[in-house]
Amino acid sequence: MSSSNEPAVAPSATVAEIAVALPVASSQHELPFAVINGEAYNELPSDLYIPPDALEVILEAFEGPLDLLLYLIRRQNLDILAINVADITQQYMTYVDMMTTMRFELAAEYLVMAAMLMEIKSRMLLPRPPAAEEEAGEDPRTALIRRLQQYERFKTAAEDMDQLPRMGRDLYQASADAPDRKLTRSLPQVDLTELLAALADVFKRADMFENHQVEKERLSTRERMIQVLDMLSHRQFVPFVSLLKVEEGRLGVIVTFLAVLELIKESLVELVQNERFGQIHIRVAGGENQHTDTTESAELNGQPVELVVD
Amino acid sequence: MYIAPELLRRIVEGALLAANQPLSEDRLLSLIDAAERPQKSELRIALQQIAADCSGHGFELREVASGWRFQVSEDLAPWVNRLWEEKPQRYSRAALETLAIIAYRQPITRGDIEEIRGVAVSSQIIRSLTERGWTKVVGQRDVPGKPSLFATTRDFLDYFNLRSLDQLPPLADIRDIESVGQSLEESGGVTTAENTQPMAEGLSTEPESGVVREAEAEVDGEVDQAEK
Amino acid sequence: MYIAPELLRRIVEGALLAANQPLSEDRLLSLIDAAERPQKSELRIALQQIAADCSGHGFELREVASGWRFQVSEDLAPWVNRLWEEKPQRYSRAALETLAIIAYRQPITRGDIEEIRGVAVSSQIIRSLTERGWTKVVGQRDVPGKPSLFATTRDFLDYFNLRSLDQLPPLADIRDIESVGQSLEESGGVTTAENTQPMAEGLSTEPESGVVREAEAEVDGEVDQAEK
Repeated sequence: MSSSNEPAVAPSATVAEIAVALPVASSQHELPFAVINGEAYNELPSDLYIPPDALEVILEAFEGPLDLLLYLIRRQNLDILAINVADITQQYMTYVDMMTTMRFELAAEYLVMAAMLMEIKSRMLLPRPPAAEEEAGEDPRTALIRRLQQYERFKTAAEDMDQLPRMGRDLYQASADAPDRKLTRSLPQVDLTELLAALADVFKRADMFENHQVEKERLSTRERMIQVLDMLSHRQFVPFVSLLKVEEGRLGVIVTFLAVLELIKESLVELVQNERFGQIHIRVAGGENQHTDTTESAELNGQPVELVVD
Repeated sequence: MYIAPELLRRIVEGALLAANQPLSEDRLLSLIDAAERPQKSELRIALQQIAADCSGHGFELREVASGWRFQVSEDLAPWVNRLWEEKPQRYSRAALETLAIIAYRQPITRGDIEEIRGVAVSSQIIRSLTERGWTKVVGQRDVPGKPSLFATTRDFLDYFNLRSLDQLPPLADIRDIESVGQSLEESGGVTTAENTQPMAEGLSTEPESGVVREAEAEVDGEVDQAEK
Repeated sequence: MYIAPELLRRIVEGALLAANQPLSEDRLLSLIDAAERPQKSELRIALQQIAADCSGHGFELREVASGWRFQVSEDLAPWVNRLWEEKPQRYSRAALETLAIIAYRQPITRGDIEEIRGVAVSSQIIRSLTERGWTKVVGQRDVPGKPSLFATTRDFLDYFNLRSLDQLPPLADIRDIESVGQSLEESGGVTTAENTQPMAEGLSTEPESGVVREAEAEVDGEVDQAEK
């Protein structure tokens, strides 16, 4: 074959050139496989190298038999409604043959379409009695046209959709840093009953381990203990009598006294007396490590001597 | 008692920018204490004003299916795109066609899609559209095999910058099959593919031709069907 | 030759809003073709103008360590943060137990609490109660290690609407949880912050009217709901 002497043609041919060249003839007769430099080929030259990938690309460019048919119709600048079934069938078959020749794994749909085209073609060639025509119902060609039209409108819709501005390609969500969430974090809400239930649970649990006797607490004493500690946290020495408030009456004095006793018992405070029958001062326990401080302030208060009463 | 209009505008702006996703009008209103919460009409006025304020800026306010969002203006894409190394994802024709068929013909089964496309639809395509959050199964058709019915999602509309399905480009019309005989005589009749482009353009400006109106009617019918 | 100032402003706005992270000035300039790329000084002018344009809006332009970014104005946090409003958090059982033990046994060390509860008390719990302003350190016990002594605060009393710790139900009653509700009723309804106000008012004005009783019933209802 002469073409074998023109190595430049096929190997260097671009995919597009092959695609255009392949179905070029619309002759009713033997359809050449390809026309290269005006020369028609009816079969693949045995020594012609078309990279299999290239052909696959061409064939994969078609989204099925309807797409291929549409392509063939458009190539002839024809309206779908004006297709010449015989022509199109022939061209279609050329493609299908080519796919087979290339051992391209042919989707079954292509063969179904081929059969349908053949059927339409044969029906149009064979004259039928008018009665039979009525029974036949819809013209198979009409059905094919309808499918082609249907497919084409969605094919176009897909193309249109691809043109729509799209997030991440043409548009971006505009965002800015949100305010610090800590600014408005809502705090847990607690109901007093919840708190008491939690405490009751603790007791229940504790009861399981030990037969602990929980005495009736004097909360007022506890509270007074905290008040005393609070007072001491600001000053080193506080005169004991200053804790006793006349307006609280006898009960208040007792509560304070009990609170101080309890604090002493728990080694939280110490009583300090600088001389016999002198004023009793109270201070936070463990003042030794703040000894200098304590002494200084004591000196400032005019109580240089300290006596620890346990 | 209503919140001051200026504060309302600022809250809406702040919320839309902080949210990083569209917010519905109800959601926006829910940010304001019931005692001060304005009417929806006041919110709309605020939104209009915000939209107007965007003019001349690099962003705009847009209503899409799931609400309002600020978005970067489309004409800035050439520059803004350089922020990212990767090119935005492209979708295969098969995927786009499948998506388009679902969008215009929902709810629809895979079999229906295959019928229209003339080829099998790979599960891979269906899966990736679903994973992307663009399509979802909305039920089963009551026929043997109970095939799943697919529909598009709100995210799909958001992604394509649409408020509702009827904002999709109109489907080309199908000419009456009865005219086939006639058309056979005519040569080089106007093809459907050729007239779709002007249609899309026509919609964005003024639908003046009869063709466009036909197309719109067609689409409305389709979408109505889809919504049922 | 430089890009037009208005376009530059729009590109910067668009890029900063799209980027979702701060962008440095170099990065911003890199978005523009070298041929049109302005001087940094021009970019700064653009940034200044953008910042100025933000005034009165719900967002502002800020320069942070890694560059420029838009951020939602902080004064809008009360509204904008509702976008993420979580269900009000709840304190863990361990936290409630710890708080209750501190309330009844103050001043108390962490070790004491652990002994009563039979399990370790995490620092996290102590910290959160202190941050909440309900507990405080009132001293150290004079034993090796000088453990902190915890007590409840005035805020704690205020929150639970107690005048003093005396108003807490006696421990003995709490041992029998069934009686808790009762003892609360006896002590004059010292339950939650919400319910005492109306009650107190009702009582101080018309202690005998049916209105008061209605109010009480309603309050009880609220408390029940809150408990669920």
